[in-house]
Amino acid sequence: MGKIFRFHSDVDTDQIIASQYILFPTIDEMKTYAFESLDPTFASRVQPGDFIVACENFGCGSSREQAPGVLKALGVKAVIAKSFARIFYRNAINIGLPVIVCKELYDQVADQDHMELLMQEGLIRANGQTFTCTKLPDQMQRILDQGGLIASLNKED
Amino acid sequence: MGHTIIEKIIGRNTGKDVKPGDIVTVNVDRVMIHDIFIPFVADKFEEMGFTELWDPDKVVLIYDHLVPASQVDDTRHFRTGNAFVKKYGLKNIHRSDGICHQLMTEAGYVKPGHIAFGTDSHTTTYGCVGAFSSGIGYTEMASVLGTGQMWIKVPETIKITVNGKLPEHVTSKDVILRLIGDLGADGATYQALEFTGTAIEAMSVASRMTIANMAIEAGAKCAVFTPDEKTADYCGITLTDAERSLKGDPDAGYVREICYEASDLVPVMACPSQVDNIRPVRELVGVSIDQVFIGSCTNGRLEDLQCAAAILKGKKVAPFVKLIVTPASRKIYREAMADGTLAALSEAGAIITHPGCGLCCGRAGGILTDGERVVATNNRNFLGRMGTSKVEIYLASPATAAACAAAGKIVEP
Amino acid sequence: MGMTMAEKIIACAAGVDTVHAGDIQTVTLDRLMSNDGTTHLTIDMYNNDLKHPRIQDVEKLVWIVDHNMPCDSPKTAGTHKKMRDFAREHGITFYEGEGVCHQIMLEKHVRPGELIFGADSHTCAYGALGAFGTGVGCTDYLYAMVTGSSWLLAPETIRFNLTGELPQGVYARDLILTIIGRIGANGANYMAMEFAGEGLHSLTMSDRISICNLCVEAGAKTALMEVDDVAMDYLKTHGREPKACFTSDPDARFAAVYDIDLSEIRPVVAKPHFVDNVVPARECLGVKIDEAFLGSCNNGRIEDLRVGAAVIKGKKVAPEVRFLVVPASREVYQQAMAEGLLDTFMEAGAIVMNPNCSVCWGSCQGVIGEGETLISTGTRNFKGRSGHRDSFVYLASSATVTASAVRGEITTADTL
Amino acid sequence: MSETFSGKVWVLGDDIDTDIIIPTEYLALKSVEDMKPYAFSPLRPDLAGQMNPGDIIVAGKNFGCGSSREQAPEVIKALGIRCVVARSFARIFFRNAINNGLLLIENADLHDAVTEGDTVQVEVNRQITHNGKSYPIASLPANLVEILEAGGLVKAMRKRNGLD
Repeated sequence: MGKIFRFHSDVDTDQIIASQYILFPTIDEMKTYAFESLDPTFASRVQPGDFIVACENFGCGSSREQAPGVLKALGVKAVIAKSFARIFYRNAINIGLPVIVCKELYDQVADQDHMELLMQEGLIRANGQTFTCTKLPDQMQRILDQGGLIASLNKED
Repeated sequence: MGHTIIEKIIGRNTGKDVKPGDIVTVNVDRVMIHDIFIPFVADKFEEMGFTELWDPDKVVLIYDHLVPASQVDDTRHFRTGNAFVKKYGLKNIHRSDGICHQLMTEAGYVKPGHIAFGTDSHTTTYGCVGAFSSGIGYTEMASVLGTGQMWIKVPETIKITVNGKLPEHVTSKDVILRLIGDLGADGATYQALEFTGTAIEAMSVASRMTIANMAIEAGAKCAVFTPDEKTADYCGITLTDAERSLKGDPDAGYVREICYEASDLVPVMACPSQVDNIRPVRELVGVSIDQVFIGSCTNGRLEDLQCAAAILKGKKVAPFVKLIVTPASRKIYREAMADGTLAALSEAGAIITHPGCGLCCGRAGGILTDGERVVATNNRNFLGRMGTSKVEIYLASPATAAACAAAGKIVEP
Repeated sequence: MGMTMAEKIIACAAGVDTVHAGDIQTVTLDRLMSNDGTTHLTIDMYNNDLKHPRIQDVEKLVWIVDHNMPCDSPKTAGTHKKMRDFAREHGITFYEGEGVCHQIMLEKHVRPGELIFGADSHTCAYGALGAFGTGVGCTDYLYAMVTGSSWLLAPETIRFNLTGELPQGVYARDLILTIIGRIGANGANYMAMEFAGEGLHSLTMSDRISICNLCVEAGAKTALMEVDDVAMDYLKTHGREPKACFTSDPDARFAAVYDIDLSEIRPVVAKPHFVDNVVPARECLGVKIDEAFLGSCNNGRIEDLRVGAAVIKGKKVAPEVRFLVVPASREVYQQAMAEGLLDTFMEAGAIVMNPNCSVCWGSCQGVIGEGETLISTGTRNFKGRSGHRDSFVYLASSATVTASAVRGEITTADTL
Repeated sequence: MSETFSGKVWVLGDDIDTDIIIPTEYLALKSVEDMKPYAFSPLRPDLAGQMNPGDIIVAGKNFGCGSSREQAPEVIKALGIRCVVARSFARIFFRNAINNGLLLIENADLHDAVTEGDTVQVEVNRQITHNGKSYPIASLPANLVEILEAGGLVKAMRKRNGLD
């Protein structure tokens, strides 16, 4: 079980990690600034195993991989949204951060509710309800299963 | 006994026959405040209980270090400055016209014989037109804004004579660097530097500015040059007899006299990380570099840019080396566009930034990191001035800097 | 069933005869652009995470330092140094301080028919030259750098048939903002946006780049335009030949088709904090501004500077407004200087900066403070994008931005 | 002006410039309190955190050379430093320190004698005592004493303007 941090539609990559931090040398040095403009306390409150639940078009904007990067570095277990912007989606899978499309969850949970993700079954349990997630394309599921794109490349090598 | 230039300026201002060591109160002709310090000046001014400026026409506010802002809080300085301007009826404000010290004489605020103070140590620059000018802190500035007066100790004067003709590619920057090396970083503390000699007379006002600008790096209170026809042209005035007489009397008392033969001088650099760590460029040849900066209130003028452009003509900046050129003012930028200088520099690969303090003030404009080396035409190579404390800064003339940019390493111009 | 332009480019890159939307293909990439936004992370992964670090073909790589240029902090300088040292060691084509990455790519590298990954979302700009450019993260970039290939889901295409001509005083930027306002910030998510029709031929290369560049703000994977005489002239001037010129087949399948009459487009503004929050410019008249920005990969070309200079000639920037004019590349800078445009801006009191991303990206000189308002020709108006998290960005055309700089509040050029 | 106090010594070298005392990048921070942790950071990043109110800085020649930034003496004062003893001071720094009520003392010999962590006793306008040896110090000019005694230039001006 993890806590839910709930966000609205069109959360862009500048909100996830602002430009002034993304040239910092490492993701670890940036991660404390995640969501700074929306919720400056987020980085200190989120715990490993927590979830982000958002409405539509999560991660729109730039291609900065620092966006899924800081979430993963903070221990966010998965991002569940009604829909994702495509570059963010692809980047998250590539670094092994599960991004899951679930149309119903957002409207049935509140911020700080708890939820459980059953990856294999493609199910989410929260507030006594069970939600079905949209299946990942095989190509992406394979990358995720291998722990990300670089891990899969190293496996091929 | 006769008087030095600075004694004459202070004497005329106070109506007294002054000698070094006297503590006198002067009436201030001009003051300059820049963007870094305006919030502090404004605070102190009100804290002191003043309700109006002693003379709004004599106050000049210049935004240059923070233009445009590189950190979100910087804009607070503009907002505070703009509010101060409105509240106290300031008329002389420059929000993006260039570096304060360039503008004070270029825009005609400081004239021969004036006494001027600024919230910046390089306020010594205005000595180039025969004014007494010096840097003060913001608290002191706040009190001057209220009273128009300031107490000073009349400084002793060191007379520096440079006679003869400077060799090709030896500039006024090499003269002042050599002098700072000889005097040491505190060799002229509390003292005035008075420059004279045929090589000084042959210099443009711009070249004299370079020298006056860096006087502070030897600890000097000020540096002065006798106003001449070049000064008059530059200031757009006809010299009065009084102005013309601002020269050291033959029987004036100097604390020290130093003479140079111009033909003996060579291109030099101030090596990391002291301004007085001066060595001839030829001893440093071959040291690899990462960046070159041509600009600042020391060496960002038209003649500096023209000199760099001439050296870079038909050449390119070395691969993986950056040449950053920052003209000192809007006027200089436009003149350098009009005469093709900027086009030539750009063609050679220079990155030409907007006028302002740029890299020299260490907030933007080409900051460096550990293990990088920069040749720069500005006035300070202090530890950490342009990035981390492991950045090596070599100060040089625009001629030397341009030659280094093309070579990708230290070379003689 | 016929194929769309996007499908044809992917088929060509995959070495297959047909591709249709929804197919996943392994494609060979023609070119790989990366800038200082993420390259330091790519290098760290290259050095630390790969079993067999290698570059498949170094000729494909173009690295560009443009975001924080010149550098404004030791940390950023460190990321630049890492990039510069790696490029030098491996012989990678490297630009530093030459301008905004997409502008440099279009001036010097992009060829019609190519499939290009760029580690920057606005890589879709390359569609203006009939190339399939798409933004990727640094992991995808690294994979492509090592293998020369990647996988790609062939996108559906939304087709925009353009007719007529833009009215006087209305610009390509007004057109693309209008389109984004209409279809929404995710209206083309995962899709290609293709622009065609006789109206296209009336648009300059600069217009086309503006349009394609901004398509990612509707979520698009790429943007594409047919290569016509205008595009061929541009290529020829810049000394390049096409790889291949593709057009969509008449029986290609489109997810949607919009017919747009250019003559009906009017000046618009995207209000804070979303690019699709588009309203007629007249609805924003009078909004007080602190800063105006004319530049970026979207609107920093010579055509844009000409528009701005014509608006401001003989006028002055409002006293307390900071007006930043930032040519998109060295080529643009030099031409603008030669044409006297930079002098016009300087005379008016603008701050003319060296070619770089400037305030569009919000982490170098030009950032705005708490409560401040910027009107910008940049790409995004997200909350906090250009400085303080409590600041406001309006997006508009170069004419509207320049006119607003003069008046100190949002205004259109025709009312100046 | 007569006053006696003693304090623990921090020893710094020659030519401690204002960029060392407080680097430019921190000058736009909102207050001197915010700048405090960065004092002396290019030279000794940990120093500011180790200094305690009442401590004394003993430095070589030309202390405070460089820019006119008044944050330099202010940040030293904010750290609680009781006074700075140096072989010599740069002039703008000197003025700024007095204007902010920070006591500066010139002495040519103490610097060679002390080791960091030692305690010295200061009798203002008279002498410094260290390990039983005394180091005479000069009196300040009257106009400076006036400012110092008022508690700095701001207070002196407030008095002039009839506020205090």
